[in-house]
Amino acid sequence: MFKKILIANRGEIAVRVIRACKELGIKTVAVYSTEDRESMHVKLADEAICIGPPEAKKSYLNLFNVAQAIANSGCDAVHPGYGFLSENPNFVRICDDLGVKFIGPDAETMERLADKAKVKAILDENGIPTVPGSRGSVDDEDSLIRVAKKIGYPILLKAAWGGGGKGMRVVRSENELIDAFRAAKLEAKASFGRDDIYVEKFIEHPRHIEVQIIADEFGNVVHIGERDCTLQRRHQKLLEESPSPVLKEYTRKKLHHTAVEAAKVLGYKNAGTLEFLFDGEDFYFIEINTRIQVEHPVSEMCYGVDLIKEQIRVSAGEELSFMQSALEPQFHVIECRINAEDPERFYPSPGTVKGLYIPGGPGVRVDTAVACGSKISPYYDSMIAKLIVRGGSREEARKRMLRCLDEFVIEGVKTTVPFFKKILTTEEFINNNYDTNFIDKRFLGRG
Amino acid sequence: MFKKILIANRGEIAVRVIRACKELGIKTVAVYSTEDRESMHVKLADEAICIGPPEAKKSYLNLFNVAQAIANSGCDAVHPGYGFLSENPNFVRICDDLGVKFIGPDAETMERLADKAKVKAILDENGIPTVPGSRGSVDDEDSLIRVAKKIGYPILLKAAWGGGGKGMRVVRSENELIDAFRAAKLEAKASFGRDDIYVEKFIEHPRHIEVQIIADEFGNVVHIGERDCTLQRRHQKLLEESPSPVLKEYTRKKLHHTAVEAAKVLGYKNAGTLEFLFDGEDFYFIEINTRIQVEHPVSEMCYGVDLIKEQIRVSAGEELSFMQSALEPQFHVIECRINAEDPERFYPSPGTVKGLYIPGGPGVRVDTAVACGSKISPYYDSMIAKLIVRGGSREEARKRMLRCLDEFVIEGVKTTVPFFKKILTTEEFINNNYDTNFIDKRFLGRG
Amino acid sequence: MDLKSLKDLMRFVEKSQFVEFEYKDDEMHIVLKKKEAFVADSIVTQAPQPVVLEANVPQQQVKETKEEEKKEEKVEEGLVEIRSPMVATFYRAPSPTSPPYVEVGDEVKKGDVLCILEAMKIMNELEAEFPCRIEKILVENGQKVEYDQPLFLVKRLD
Amino acid sequence: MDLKSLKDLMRFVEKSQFVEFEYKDDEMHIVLKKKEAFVADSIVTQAPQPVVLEANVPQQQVKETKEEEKKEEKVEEGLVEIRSPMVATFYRAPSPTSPPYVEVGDEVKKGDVLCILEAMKIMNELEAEFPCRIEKILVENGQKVEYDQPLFLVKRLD
Repeated sequence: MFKKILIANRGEIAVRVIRACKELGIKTVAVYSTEDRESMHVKLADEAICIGPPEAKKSYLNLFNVAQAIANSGCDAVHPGYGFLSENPNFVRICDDLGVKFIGPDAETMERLADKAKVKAILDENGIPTVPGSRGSVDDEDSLIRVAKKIGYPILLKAAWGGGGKGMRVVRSENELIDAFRAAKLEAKASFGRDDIYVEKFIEHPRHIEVQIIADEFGNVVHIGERDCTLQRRHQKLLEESPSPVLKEYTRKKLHHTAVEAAKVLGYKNAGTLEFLFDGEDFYFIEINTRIQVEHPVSEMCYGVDLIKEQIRVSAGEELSFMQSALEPQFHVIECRINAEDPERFYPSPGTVKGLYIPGGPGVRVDTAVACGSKISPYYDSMIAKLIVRGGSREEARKRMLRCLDEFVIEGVKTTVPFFKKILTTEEFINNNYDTNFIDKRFLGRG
Repeated sequence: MFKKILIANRGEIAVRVIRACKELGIKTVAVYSTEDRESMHVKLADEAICIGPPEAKKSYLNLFNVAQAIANSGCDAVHPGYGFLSENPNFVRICDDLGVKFIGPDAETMERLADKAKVKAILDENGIPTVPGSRGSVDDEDSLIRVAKKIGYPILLKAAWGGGGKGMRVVRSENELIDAFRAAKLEAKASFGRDDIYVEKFIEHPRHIEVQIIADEFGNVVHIGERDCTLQRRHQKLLEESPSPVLKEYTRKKLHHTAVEAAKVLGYKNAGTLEFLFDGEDFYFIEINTRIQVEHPVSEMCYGVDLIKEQIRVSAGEELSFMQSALEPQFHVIECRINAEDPERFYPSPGTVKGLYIPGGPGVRVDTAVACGSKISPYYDSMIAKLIVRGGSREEARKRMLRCLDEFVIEGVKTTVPFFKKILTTEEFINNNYDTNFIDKRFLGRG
Repeated sequence: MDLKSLKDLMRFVEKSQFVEFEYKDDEMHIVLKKKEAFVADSIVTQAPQPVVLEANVPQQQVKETKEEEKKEEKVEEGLVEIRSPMVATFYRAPSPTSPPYVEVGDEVKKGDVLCILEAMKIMNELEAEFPCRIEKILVENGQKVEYDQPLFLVKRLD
Repeated sequence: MDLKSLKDLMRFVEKSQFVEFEYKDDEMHIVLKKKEAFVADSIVTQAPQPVVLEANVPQQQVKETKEEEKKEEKVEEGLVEIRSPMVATFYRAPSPTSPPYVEVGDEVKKGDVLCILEAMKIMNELEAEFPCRIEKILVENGQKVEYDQPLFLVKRLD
């Protein structure tokens, strides 16, 4: 097992990884920008190294400084968390060069799976259902027109190297097509540095359902069930739950099986997530995320496992500590991402947390790096806490979540707590009668 | 189901009950002393009624004011929590008179089971193993000498109507006997108003193990496993865990069966706890507690149930929502009672909580009524939080507890957090090699 | 005002204990502040006249009243609140057909009955602990009241 | 009021204990405040001399330095810290056998090399951004340093 792990991240995920390390008896090294001197992850780690000024580009994304911090710290492994350098194959290679284990897939796998169009093509060939679309990215406008016609409108243009809704366009007819293609290319280039675009059939009313998997070095691949992340605002996940309330048992089993098969086809190792769209009848693979995700606690609480510890064990060369047959969902679990935002207009609301009461009691988990007096910085992501609850049924979990949202007091910054109270009491949420467009349509007036 | 429940208590247990009510969609009424105006239970409840000045006798124990608050509130049920009026049969009768359901056993049962000597005698007759001792209380000194000789020294004198170590004396030889008897009688009279004393064989190195049961009005009685509460300081529980790490599977099953049998013999309804001593070979019934207990979350987390909700449902006349066969321990769970005390000398340490960081993350539950800025009053119990963790094994739970104790920040008052760090790293705790005298001997220098 | 006069004034103020002095003419507006007036926002302790804010009610209630509560209340000088010593229902008269014990403006002697507090079917007469004039009746007839709830605002007459 | 009178008044106020003086004519509005009038609001701003506490280091570092950090540091007047612009290993000399670039007491010109910062096997020479005298070397030869860590305490000579 590792002796010392450097966590190349900040905020709640850095705290989460430090907790897992402490429980495994592994020393921890935090890295931080000058903005984060007083942050919780710095306080909780055994050591801390300042890696740059507040701007993420000059600190948490600064390969040079993070690498030297790894060298200086004497750590034997690095946990990247999510975001920042977590999906950067160059960072994985640097870790390799430094003789330090990167906790995640190897550089080759990460790089290979970053090309979403290619991954789709490979899985398609192996009988994994994917959304109908182009084989790989489309280079010229003539082929685009041909491919779009063959798939049938509406279609979706997507950045092959992208994510988070950037470089994405819905096209409903051929006369919108070329303009949308050019705009998507520009946006993809600006956001991800590469402008490859591929085409997919646009599913009008999809549920977004993903499967958590974890694989060791011995060829064992298990799934830890699915998470339903349909509740999104402008392609950003807001609320996740498990099990998905819309899957029939037969479809659920087939989905799990498909995800494990896909992970095997792709030769994936460590924790990863396979994302699918579900149109009410069938599911279609869309992409694989080669890192731990924000919403991993949903699966942890539902199945009673510790994914971060398991990631660390698997990276240290151990076999998975559980078999598929031992994993059964024990509860219904819901997670809300609490952001420091104006709940009406969703502007970030940085500031200092003056009053704080964090909900507790039975079946409640809160992952946060925020304490009374913490500064919420404008430099980083506005998510300040993940509130996760379990219940014996979805309805019990929903009521517990409402109870917790009522209890939650965060003074000094505006948060999305009131917004979640509204969502959780809508008839659509209660009856599972919504798709990924629900929030945008209902609360933002967007088609 | 009830429409509105009045919680005749304060602090974390009042918050705990309010949480359960909110999740069941039941309105809540808090009662509070003038000292508790700003308390969490007052803030979280739908309504709140002031019932007197700070002294508990004039407020939380003031039958007259609590009763009138029940009448004024228009509630249809009362939850007594633990302590205060929770074991007072007169309070139950008052609730009956007011046409309001008392959430707990009926007055007759409560009164009958309060006579510990008599309960022991009844169970003894029904084949339930009890600690060898007198049949009921001993009235005169001549019978006492005779009984003591028959049982064999060392013996234990206990107050029939008592609890919490008051009116209790260990006697090692006949020449100490009469002095100890008179002292115990005086103490019992002062503490409980009645001076009946009974005699038990004194077990030198006992483990204190109790079984949680819950029974509905239809004759269903189930146990929710055992809790090992061996770690005590001067007969006050400090740390509880489940499953007990010293029971073999066969003994554990027998203990559970015995507890359910005893509850049936005693005609018990609602949630209750049967306490046993375990001498390494056999277990002996000592008493039954006719209320929810401080440490109930240990069983909740271990078995994935909600005891407070179940109590409420059963009181409302519903059948138990789970069967015995559905209840299996899923985790190893440990609870630490965090007191506002000087950790060296155990004096209460009232004050204002200035800084607060409550541990979180996977497998952690915190029950507390304390927030940043809360006042810890000298008028009431010094317990300010219950920290409960689960793990896949006892060792994982122990390490997680240590991780949480490291994270826990409470500024402004002294707490027992550092004391628990010491206990949890002793060789005795790690190897389960201790009895109920461990803390007193090891940390307080008491024989 | 000429310079000499102004200096004279300033010398006068300098030697004084005032740390702030404000003066407006025509309208005659004077403000004088000693340094104590600025110590750490202690509005409560620096109140020029210690107004009796506590309720003066039967039993041991006064000493139970907490500092924090005093701040919340805005009771005029010389007026005190009479608070409920129990959880109860408040009645202004001994029976629905009787006239109220007291009305606003009434002056009552020590020992006069002010109202009935009904609790657990027992009618408790609340008596005045001191002579006073009723300035305001703060609760409605038949209203449920909690412990420490203000019932009357009165002016002490002793 | 003529200039002479105004100067006179200013001198007068300067010598006095008043820390604030306000005067309006026609309507006659005067405000006089001693320093005690400001206690509680502003302990920090009442520091007698604003000491330059910021480190003056290469690149864009000065503007990154945060208010909170300034308070923590106790740097003498006129002295500034030169901080590390990267995570690195600190070397005083280009090789183990070479003499150190600088010693305490040395005066260096703008552009003179102060030390080597080795990061990812690249030797980075840290140059002085301004002429200064080395007052203290704050880290050991071969020591690992983090971003923003003070390396030298120097006296500016410009």
